[in-house]
Order: sequence, then structure tokens, then C-alpha cells
Amino acid sequence: MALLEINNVGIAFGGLRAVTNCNISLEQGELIGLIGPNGAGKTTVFNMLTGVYNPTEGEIIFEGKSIAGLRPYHITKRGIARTFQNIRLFKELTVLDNVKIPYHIHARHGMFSSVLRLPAYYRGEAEITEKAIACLDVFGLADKKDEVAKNLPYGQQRRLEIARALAAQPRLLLLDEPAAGMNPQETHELMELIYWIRDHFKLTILLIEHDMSLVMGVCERIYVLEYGRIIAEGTPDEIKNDPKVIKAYLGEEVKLNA
Amino acid sequence: GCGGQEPTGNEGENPANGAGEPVKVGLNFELSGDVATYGGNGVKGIEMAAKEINAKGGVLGGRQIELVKVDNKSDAAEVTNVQTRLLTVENVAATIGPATSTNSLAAIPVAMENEIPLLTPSATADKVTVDEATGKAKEYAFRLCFYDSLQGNIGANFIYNNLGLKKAAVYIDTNSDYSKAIGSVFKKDFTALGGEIIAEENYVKTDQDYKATLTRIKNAKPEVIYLPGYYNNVGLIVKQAREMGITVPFVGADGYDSPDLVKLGGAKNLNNVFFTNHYSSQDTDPKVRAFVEAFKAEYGDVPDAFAAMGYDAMYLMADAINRAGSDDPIAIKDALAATKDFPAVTGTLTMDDKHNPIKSVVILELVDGVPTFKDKIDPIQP
Amino acid sequence: MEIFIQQLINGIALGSIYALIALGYTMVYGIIKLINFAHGDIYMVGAFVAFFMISIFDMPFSIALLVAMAACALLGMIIERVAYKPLRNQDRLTALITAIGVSFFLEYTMIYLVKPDPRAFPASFQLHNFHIGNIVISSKDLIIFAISLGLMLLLTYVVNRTKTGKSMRAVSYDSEAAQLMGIDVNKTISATFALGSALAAAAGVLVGMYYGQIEPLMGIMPGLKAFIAAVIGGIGIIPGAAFGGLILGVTESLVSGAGYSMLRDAVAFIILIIILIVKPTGLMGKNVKEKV
Amino acid sequence: MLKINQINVYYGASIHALKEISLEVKQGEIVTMIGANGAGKTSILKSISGLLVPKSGTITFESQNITGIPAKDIVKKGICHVPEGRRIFANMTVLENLELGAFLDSDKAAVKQRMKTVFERFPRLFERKNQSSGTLSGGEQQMLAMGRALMGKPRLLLLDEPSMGLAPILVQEIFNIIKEINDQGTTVLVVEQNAHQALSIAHRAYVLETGRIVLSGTADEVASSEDVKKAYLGG
Amino acid sequence: MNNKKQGNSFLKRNALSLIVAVILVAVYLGLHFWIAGFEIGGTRYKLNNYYTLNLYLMGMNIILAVSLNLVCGITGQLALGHAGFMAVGAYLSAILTVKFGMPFIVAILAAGLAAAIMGFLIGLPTLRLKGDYLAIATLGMAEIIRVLLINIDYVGGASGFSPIPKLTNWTWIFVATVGTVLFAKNFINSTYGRACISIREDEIAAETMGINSTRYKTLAFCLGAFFAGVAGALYAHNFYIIQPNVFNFFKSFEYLVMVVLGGLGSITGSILAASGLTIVNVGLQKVPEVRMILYSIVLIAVMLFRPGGIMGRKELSFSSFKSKKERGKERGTSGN
Ligand SMILES: Nc1ncnc2c1ncn2[C@@H]1O[C@H](COP(=O)(O)OP(=O)(O)OP(=O)(O)O)[C@@H](O)[C@H]1O
Ligand SMILES: Nc1ncnc2c1ncn2[C@@H]1O[C@H](COP(=O)(O)OP(=O)(O)OP(=O)(O)O)[C@@H](O)[C@H]1O
Ligand SMILES: [Mg+2]
Ligand SMILES: [Mg+2]
Repeated sequence: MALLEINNVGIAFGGLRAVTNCNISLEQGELIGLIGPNGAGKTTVFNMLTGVYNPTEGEIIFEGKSIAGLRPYHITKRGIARTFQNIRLFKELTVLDNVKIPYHIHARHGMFSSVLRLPAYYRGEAEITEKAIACLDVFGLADKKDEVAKNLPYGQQRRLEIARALAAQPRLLLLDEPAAGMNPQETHELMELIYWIRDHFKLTILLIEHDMSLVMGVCERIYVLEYGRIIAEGTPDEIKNDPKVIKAYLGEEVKLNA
Repeated sequence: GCGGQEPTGNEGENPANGAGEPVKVGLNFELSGDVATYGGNGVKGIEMAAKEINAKGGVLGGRQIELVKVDNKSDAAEVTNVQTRLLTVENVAATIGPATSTNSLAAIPVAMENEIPLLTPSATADKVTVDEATGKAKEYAFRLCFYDSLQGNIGANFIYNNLGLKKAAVYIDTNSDYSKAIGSVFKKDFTALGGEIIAEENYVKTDQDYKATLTRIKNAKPEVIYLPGYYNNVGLIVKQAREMGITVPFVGADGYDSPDLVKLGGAKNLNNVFFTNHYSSQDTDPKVRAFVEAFKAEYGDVPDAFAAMGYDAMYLMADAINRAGSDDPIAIKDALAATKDFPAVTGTLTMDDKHNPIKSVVILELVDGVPTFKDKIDPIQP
Repeated sequence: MEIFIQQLINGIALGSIYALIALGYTMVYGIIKLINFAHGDIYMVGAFVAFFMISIFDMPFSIALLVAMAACALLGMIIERVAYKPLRNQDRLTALITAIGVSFFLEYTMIYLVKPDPRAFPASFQLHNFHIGNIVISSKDLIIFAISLGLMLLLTYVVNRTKTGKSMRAVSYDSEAAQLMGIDVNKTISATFALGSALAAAAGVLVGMYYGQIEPLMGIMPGLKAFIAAVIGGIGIIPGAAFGGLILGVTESLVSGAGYSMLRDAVAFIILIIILIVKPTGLMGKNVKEKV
Repeated sequence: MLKINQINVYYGASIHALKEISLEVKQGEIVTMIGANGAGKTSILKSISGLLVPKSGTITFESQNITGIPAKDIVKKGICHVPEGRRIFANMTVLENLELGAFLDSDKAAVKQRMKTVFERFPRLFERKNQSSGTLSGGEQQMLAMGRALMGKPRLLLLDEPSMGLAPILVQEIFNIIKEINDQGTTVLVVEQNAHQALSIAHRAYVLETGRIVLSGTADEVASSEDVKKAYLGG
Repeated sequence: MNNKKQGNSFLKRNALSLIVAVILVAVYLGLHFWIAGFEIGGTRYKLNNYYTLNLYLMGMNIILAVSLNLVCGITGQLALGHAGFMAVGAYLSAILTVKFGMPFIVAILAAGLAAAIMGFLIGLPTLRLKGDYLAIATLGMAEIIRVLLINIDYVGGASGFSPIPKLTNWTWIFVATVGTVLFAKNFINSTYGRACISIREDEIAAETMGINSTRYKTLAFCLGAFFAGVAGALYAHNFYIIQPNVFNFFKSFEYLVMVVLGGLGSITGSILAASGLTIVNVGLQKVPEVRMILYSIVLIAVMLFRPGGIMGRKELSFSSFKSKKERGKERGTSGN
């Protein structure tokens, strides 16, 4: 059974049909890319998957259960986490606090013991802190844990966002343009990281990216979206050579370079 | 100072002899907030009176009166706060104020606790001076004005007997205890006399547009409208009523007493308007004229009832201090309780056993903007 | 039915005044996202300026109205310069608290200067009453409605058609980017305050004329009501403010007319809350989903 | 045309973002600045367009000293800045945004003509001309930001990461457009992460690191530097 | 994270709590005797009633400011109806003690609970509103409560509910104030507090991190209301009379002013501002005519010169007094 199935999903904003008849299916453990021209509706697909928008038609099945129309926090609890195209960190909080927040849903101590500072609180907090630091460590951010998030350089903010998403302990991770604003060297490091995360956390990853070196480099399968419709699906090689995709998205030169 | 027991303990061993030592009187008034007018004008009257008294040699054979003025923001907590300040930090011998009933109710427990008398010039609610539970007077609380029951009662009498009208509409400010209290006594007494209340409407003092409710009153077709309220509302209400073609008489209470009433309502509109009052600023009584002229000279304004009652309150307080023979609060309290035939601007008054002054009530009629004496109704002992 | 129409007429006159004040609220809010709590007090100052112009200098009503509008335009600009401009990049609550401070300052400085007593606003018109059946429409109702409507149309023109208006809208969305278009942000914000304050002053003068009475705290309640009106219409949206003002005025009038005047303010708020619950951005507010 | 002489820029009291930066853009050139995140590229552009005021040093444009002049007056001199993150007027329509680009121009016919050329260059904008621009996708917004700047008829165009978040086909297009604009006589100073593309169209380039210029030269010289190759060109 | 280090910090933490506890008890006892009055060597020492009253007022203001900070500063929801919750607490507690003769403690708890329930009822529909829309809706709710109270004759209508026995004393004030502050501090430094803070920072991001924003906004709102209700009960039983008009929107502003002046999100800031403004009020009583003018100037001046409030988002704590180097390591966690 597929981990995630998007069946005939569509959404309209006012008169504008941003996504129509979209069908995507992910198997457990896959690393899938979602590409397409600007405004094709990629981010909108993510928004529908995470409950930020409610699809106006179609169904979304995650691990056998429908999640369309649920509130975002609910979907996160079901096991989907994401990053944002325009970074949305908790800017005024420390790096550590940013990563601690998602652990809240897994905390076992109640408000009562928190406020009364019962032993359960200390145990729970210590456990959360430990996990959070371990998570930051993976991203090389552990030594920045007391830095305020907005003061981090851009690249580190991107990584922190991924770390925060992982802290929600998802089974499906959605990354929206993780390499945007990174230089080639940083992009390369990111690529390694994505592989490592997938293997280490046994995750399924769906990512949106315009940097073809990254997409073609890490993705096992790629979906191409144009004007809200899936126009192609296949392995990187198939996609690279698909004339429709070249015409709509890649352009001739990229094909040559890639 | 420590504790409230001996507030004068720190000031010289023999207070009566300290000719140079001023006698402190505290003023707890509404100087900000939405009833700042009442407090502000009351204080004007008091300050003028104190100045006159001091010019004439003060009290207790040569001691000056020193006023300590505080603003209570018309907020119960602040009333209590500043009253405590007056009584325990400033160590005053007695206090005057607040101007409104609600605020007085907050200040009086502090006065009782510290055993220092409080005289309010203008709080009219019955329960200000009377403990509702026991029906007895509150020992340290006094007032200078007459109380609500009296005005409502006299208003009802006047309409039923003197004007001979039987169908009344009542129009009340729901935000003012003054208006509500007078109104409810009026309703009770007017019905008891055999009259009929055919419409009852409400406004709040911040309103400026009364047409909606006046339209309803108009449709009930009353013979008279009983409107206990303050001049700033009354002026607008009567004006708007006349503009809408309501010609029946309006009857009200001492809140009408202000030269601004005519400015706000227009002289022509205010014909056929009657109200119960302590005094009239157009009164020809020399005592009243002297006060009005002196006030005009001092402030450039014609005094309203609050100013007049403030002025009287200060004189009454000075008189009580003189009669007490010392600035001992307990002696002053006893002197206040024993007040008899004190000649005030607002009428000769005698304090009854509920600490309410007994004084005559006049009914004034506005004739082309001039309050004209219509009737004088003797006080009815409750 | 006649009563209903009478109440409706009363409500429209009242609503026009709310609308005029609400417009200033909405404009200032639109451009710097500040709830300018001092706005109601500018309305009060406007009424006093006209009062003194008429009673001391014997000016005709129309001139006094213009002088009051000009004076308040200036006052609005000064307030912005001194109290709000330094806080433009701060948390919005900071500016809100300053606005409350400015509001107190205007109220109590006026109380200090002119005393708290209400004053009679000089009658400036020969009053005519027009009778239609049992319904009375006074010339004042007509004047207040006409002047309000005229000013609102003028404002709509200024905002939508003139360069100043366009720069106001640009600054309200992104002032830094507006600078890159060559727009003078400071001038634009000043102009907004001037315009909004002038409208408030006009409302104050009209109220003085209509009800014949003014006092230093007269701005508090209408200020709050106008703010509600602005929110009902969708704050930041100019026709919304006018519409909200009318709705509020008419509702209040009808509630009083039905005999519940003591609950009138509560009803105003209940309507506000119901509208917000049904349509969280006000009646004319666009329900845009935040793009993520 | 543009000369920056040893400017220092601070954020607050402590953050020293630009240290003794000097650079030059000649009439008719495309100059690119590359550098890692936070190197100070945006800060340089903001200093030129008047959004930041340098603590010391001078900026001259066409031999006029423009240091410290407010942004609105710098636009008048013919410098248009397409800011990082696009900064379009989100609640206005596409059309209104473009109109604002020509805010200072009172010649209506000329504005209309320019609007037409912009729509020809970006047909997607024409399709959405009445859409509220906040709901455009990232790429669409970038096109709008460029279009809006072109409406101001700039002699010097400052572009801050114009290709950020764009599809490959569009990246290419954007660079083509930049080249075209330049061919038609507009001088361009462009900041880019996409060093490969930027260097391919630029005449000269500067490399920034932590607030300092560490390398400068013709585009080819810079592109062939080993360090640059490693850090910015992916090997 | 080795065990040794953990054990070490555990000790440290307890030592600190112990010091704080000892200081608190000392303050309590010291003031307790001073207020009641005591004699040493023939001289009688007693805190003047006036200062006692203002001390109580300070305590109530602290409770109100800190509780409002939970909503405005921590959760980032602009609420302008705090006085409404205070009114609910004040009236309910007064009814319970005056009309039903209940003990004060029952009245206080009932006041808090009633206000919290009110908060829940008001919060559920309105909290999905954002920013200024929420502000005006909460302001409206409080005004509705006030207007209703004016029209209920059972509690005295506009003229107010009196007489109310004076039951508030130093012990109640102390317990309630310290309790509120400790609660707020512990709440903020827990996963619940962080959930609220994340909503303040970015509601959408918080939701996608699994935080049910409605739930935590409502929670913060109810907690804020609870303590406002408690403060209302203390207020009612200290001033003999309560009137609906006292709980108008200016009262709500007053507490908002304290929160913003102290620094949004800073508990110590709220405490400082609440105490400071109580003292400013005492000082200004000497100049009745211009007190409100001066108050407004103070307000504007503080905001202009310290726009982030006295404390900004930081907290004053023992670590603030440690050397700079040490502090550098600890800085950051929002609630330290
Ligand atoms: N909240 C919204 N309201 C109206 N239109 C929207 C909204 N969100 C997205 N759209 C529209 O939906 C379309 C798809 O947008 P989306 O952000 O999903 O594009 P994308 O594929 O992520 O593009 P990019 O690569 O540029 O980020 C765009 O045309 C956009 O204008
Ligand atoms: N508003 C600000 N306040 C404080 N520091 C700032 C601010 N803006 C930028 N900085 C700092 O100034 C330095 C230079 O920033 P700048 O934005 O110019 O870099 P950049 O090269 O454009 O980076 P990017 O590639 O991320 O756009 C950075 O260290 C940054 O953190
Ligand atoms: Mg996208
Ligand atoms: Mg940059």
C-alpha cells in the first residue's frame, strides 16, 4: 500500500484554479521530487497536504486514512512535517527552543506537573532537551543552540527549519525549495544531508526544488506540475528527456548542461 | 503617623492653643473622569469659601484653614486610596467630598474606620448617610444636599396636586444613581397619589441623540414628562423634544440648576419646565446675590448647584469646627450632627438624626430662560 | 411604520457622524496599522476650535468649519511627527500605548485649559422642520448628511485617483518599496493624518452644530463607536468605514426606538462580534487566505 | 557612472556589515556581485539606493555625490532597485504595481507605451494583470518586481538576486532579459547566488566575503579563479 | 549530557529555589508584622494604612498585569477586555460573601473559575480573529459585561454593589500575587508555555509543528481570565463598593499599559511596571489638576525612549547579575 495517495485533488482561489486533478502516489522510503514552472501549484500541493489549505475536491490518503480537510496540527500528529518556501522560523526564539517546540506533542508530562514543577516535569524537560540537542547535532547546529534564530545566516536558517521539521518525528517529510539561496557548495552539502536523513530516520521525502543539480541528483522519481496539472512523471532520466518538460520547464540549455 | 487612632497626636500637644497651626481639611473630589464637572465645580465653591473664611481670620480664633485636595478619578479604588491618604498621611481634621453618591459610598467606610467626619456636598442617594442594615445614621457621614427620596416625593406632589396632571412619562439616566433613585421614588409616590406612569424610557449621560426614545415618549402621549437628570443632558433633551413637537411640561430636580441649561436648550424651548431646587442663582435673597457676585468675580462664571453646595459645605464645616472648639475629629463630628438653623446659601438647614439636612425645597419654573420662583414646599419628615 | 422611518432618519444622521470619524480611523490604520486612539479627541478639539471661532471671532459657520478642519489637520500632523513617527519600526503595541497616552493628553489638557463643563455651541442656523405626515426631518439632518456625503466622496476621489492617494496605498503595503518608487513616505503619512484629522474635525463641528453642546470628553464614546464602525466595515477599507458608520448609527437608533436604550451600547458590540464571527475581516474586508 | 569609495555600513551600533567597500560601475556595463549569504551584497545595493546610510565613505553617481540622499530622491536620478524578496505591493493588483513603478513620470502616453513593452516581455503578468499581486507565485512576483523597475526608466538598474526561486527556464529568461535591457542602454548591477549564470552575462564581477571585497576583475578572470570555482560554481 | 553534570545542575537549581523561598517568607513575615503593628522598646511601629492600601493595590496590579501578559505578551493575542474578567470575579465573589455568606477562599476560587469559564466562552468564538479584530471583539465583550451589570438591579445596577466586607488582607494579597507570578513563570518555561510562544512567533508554522493554536490560545486566555477574576475578588473585598463603570475599557487599557511598559512577554517587566505605575499614581496624587496630563506624558515618554518596554522580552533574574561571560552562555531561552 502506498504511504501517501493524492487522488484527483484540486483547489481554486476565487476564480483561479491553482491545482486541478492532481494525482501523486508515494511509497514508503521513496525520495521524490516535485518540479514545475513558477506558479504551477507546487507549494499549493504542500499546503493542501499539510492542512494549511483545504482542497476543494479530491482525496488525500495518508497511511490508509483520509487527511484532507484536517487542521495542520492534526496532520503533523499523523506524521507529516514540512519546511516553508519563505522560511518561517520562530524568529525571536533560540535555536534550541525552535527545535523543542515540536516535541510538545510527544511530551508525557501534563500542565499540572509543569506548573507545580513536579519531578515528571524535570524528567520530561531533560528528555526533550536531550532529543532536541541530538537533532541539532545532526545539522551541525548544536553549538549555535543559544543563538536567536533570526541572527543565523540564511543557510543555517534553512537547515534549522529542516531540523525543526524532523523534531516533529514525521514519517513523511516535505521540503519546499531547501536549496534556495544556497551556493553550489552548500547545495552539495545539503544533498548529502538529505540522503543521510532519509536513511537514518527511515523517512519518505517529497521535495520541491528549482536547482536541477539537486533534483536530478537525489530524487528517485520526479513529478512535473504545470498550470496545476501533472504533466509528467518518471525517473530523472525520463524527465530530463521529456519534450513536454523541456518545453515547459527545463529549457534546452539545462538539458545540455545536466 | 502611625495608625488611625490618634491622627492629631503628632501636631502639638494642645491643638486649641496653636493659633499659628492651620486646620487641615481634606477634599476628596472627582477632578478627572466623566464626572469631573461635578467635582471641579464643588471644589471651586469650597476654595472660595475657604479663602473668605481665612481672610476673615480663619477658625478657632485665628487658625487658618488649609485645604488638601486630591483627585479620586471617580473610581472606587482610587476614592478609597486618596481618602486613606487624607486621613492617615495628611492627617486632616475632616474631609469634604466626594461629589457623587457612589464615590461617597466608597469613601465613607474609610472615614468610619479612621473616625474622621466626612461631609459630602452633593451625594443625594439615601444610603449614603444611612446604614441600610440597621437603618441608623452612619456616625461619621454627613451631607449638605437633600436626599433623593425628598425630591422625588416633592416632584410627584407638585405634578399631581399643583399642576393637576395625572399621566406622566418618566425618562431616566440609567447610568446615574441620582437619576435612578429620584425616578424610582417619583414613580412610587406618584402612583400612590393616584397618578399613572404611562411610559418609562432610559438614556445614558454620554448620549447626545435622544430622538429615538423621545419618539417613543411622544407616541405614548403623556401629560407631563418627569426627567430627573443633569442640566447638560436636560438641555439637549428638552431642545430635541421641542423640535420634535413635544410641548408638554418637563419636571425635574436640582440637576437642572445651571446657567448652561438655558444656553444648551434655548430659552424658548425651556418654557413649561419646572424643577425642585435648593436655591436659585437668580434668587434676590442678598445672601445668594452676594455669593453669586463673589463667585463671578473670582472665576468669571455663574456658579451652579455643585459650586453653591461646595461653598456651603465649607462654611458648615468651619462652623462645626468653631462649635467643636477644637480640630478634634470626634468633636467636629458631634458638632456637625448638632447643626441647627445654619444659614446657608442653599437654604437654612438643620441636621436630622439620619445626618440629612432639613431645608426647604423650592420649585422653580423657567420663564423665557429665567428660573422663577413657583412654589415653596416645606420639608416632609420621612 | 412612521416611527420606524423616523428612527431610520435619526439613525442616518447619527451614522453619518460615525462614518466621518471612522474614515479617519480607517485611513490611519490602513497606512501605518495603528489604532489611533487619539482620533476621537481630535474630533473634540475640532469642535472646540469652531466653538471659539464662532463665539469669539464671530465667524460664519462654514468658515469656522474650514478653520477647524485646517487646525486639526495640523494637529494631526504634529501628533504623528512627535509621538508616532519615532515608533514606526517598533512593535505596533508600543504605538498603541502612545496613542492612548496622546488621547489622555489631549483630553486632560483641554480639561485643564477650558474646564470640564459642557458648553453650548452657538446656534448657527435658522432651523426648518420639514413634515411628511408625522415624520419630521430637520434642516440639520439634511446638512449633516450632505456635508458628510460630500466629504466622503471627496476622500474617495483623493485616495483612488490622485497621486497622493496612490502613494498612500503603496506606503500602506510596503513603505520601503514605496521609497524605491520615488514616493516620499513621511510626506505621505503626514498627508494621511492631515486628511483623517480634518474629517474628524468636520465631524466634531457638525456634532456641535447638531446637538448644540460640546465638552472635553465628548470624543471618547464616538471615537470608540467610530472604531467599531471601521471594524464592522473592514478596517483599512474606506467605503467600509462609511458603511459601518451608517449601520451602527441606524442600529443604535432602532434599538433605542424599540425601547432598549439602556442596552444600546451592548447591542452595538453584539452586532460587531456577530459580524466578526461570521466574517472575520469585516463586511467589506476581503477574505484573503494568507499565502504560505 | 557609479563610484563607491570606502564605505562602512553598520546595523545598529555593533554589526559592521560593510567594511571599506569600494567599487565602480561604468556606463553600459553589467557588473555582478557574488558572495555567500550574509556577505553584504544586499547592504551594498541598499546603500546605493538610499535605504541605508553609510557611516563613512562616499557614493557618487554620474559625478554627483549621492551619499545619504533619501531613497525617493535617488530614484529621480535614474537608479531603480529591485529589492531582495521582490517587495511588490501585495494588496494591489499587478497593474497598479506597474503604475507605481512610473510614479514620478507624469507623461501618461510614455507610461502606457512602457507598460506595453513590459507586458510583451512578461506575458504571464498580462494574464494576471488584475489579480492581487500578493497571491502570485514566487516567480510571477519576481517578474512583476522586474517589470515595475523597468517602468521607472532606469539608467542604472540594481537587481538583488533576480533568479532566486525561479524555474530553470525562467532563470535563463531572466538573464536574457537582463542582457537585453543592458543592450538597450541600461547599466546593470546585479547581485546573484547563481554565479554561473551571472558571470556568463556580466562584464565585470566582484566577490564579497563577510563585508569585504576579496576579489574583483573581468567576469572571465573571476570565473577562472580556483576559489571561486570551488565555492560558487560547484567544483 | 552526562549524569554528573545533570546532578550538579539539579543541586544548583534547588539551592536557588531555596534562596528565593527564604526571601519570600521573610518578606511575607516582615510585612505581616509591620502592617499589623508591633512594639519595640516602647515605640510602636506600624505601616500606615495608606501605604498598606497601596501595597495591596500593587499586588492586585501585578496579578492583573502578569495574567494579561500571558495572553498579550506570551501568546501574542491582543486582548482589550481584561477589566471584564475582573468585573466577573469581583461581582461573583461579592455576591457569594455578601448574599450567601460563603467563606472568602470559596469566593476567590469561584471568582477565578467563573472568569475562566467566561474566558472560555468568549475565547472560543473570538480567538480565531487576528490582531486588531480580536482586540475590538474582546473590548466589546468586556463592555457588554459592563452594560449588563448596569442593568442588573440584584447587584445594585449603576450605583454599585455595596457594602462589601473588607476581607482582603496581606496574606491573601501575598499568596495570590506570588502564586500568580510563580504560575506564570513555570508555565512559560514548560512545553505549554513554548507552545503559546510559538503561536506568537508564527501561528501557521506553529500549527504545522503540531501545536493546536485554538487550544493554546484559549488556554492562555482562560488562565489570564482566571487570575483577573481572582484579582477582581481581592479588589471587591478591599474597597467596600464595586461599580460596573469602574470596569470600563480604560481599566483594561491600564493593564495593557503595564504589560507593554514592562515589556511584552517579560514577567519581571510586568511586575516592575505594575509596581512602578502604582507608585507613580501615589506621587501624582499631590498634583490633582495635572495628574492625568503628567501621567500621559510619562506614558508617551517611556514609549518613545524605551519602545520595547522596560525589560524588552528579557527577564530580570539572578543570572542577570552573573558575569557577562557566564550570561552569554545562558542567554536566549525566552523564559530564563
Ligand atoms: N492564497 C492564495 N490566494 C490566491 N491565489 C493563490 C494563493 N496561493 C497560491 N495562489 C496561486 O496559485 C498558483 C500556484 O501557486 P504556488 O505558490 O503553489 O506556486 P509554486 O508552484 O509553488 O511556484 P514557485 O515555484 O514560484 O514557488 C499561483 O498562480 C498563485 O498565484
Ligand atoms: N536589518 C538588519 N539588522 C541587523 N543586521 C543585519 C540586517 N540586515 C542585514 N544584517 C546583517 O548584515 C550582514 C550583511 O547582510 P546582507 O543582507 O547585506 O547580506 P547578503 O550578502 O545580501 O546575503 P544574502 O545572500 O543572504 O542575501 C549580515 O551579517 C546580516 O546578518
Ligand atoms: Mg512555491
Ligand atoms: Mg541579500
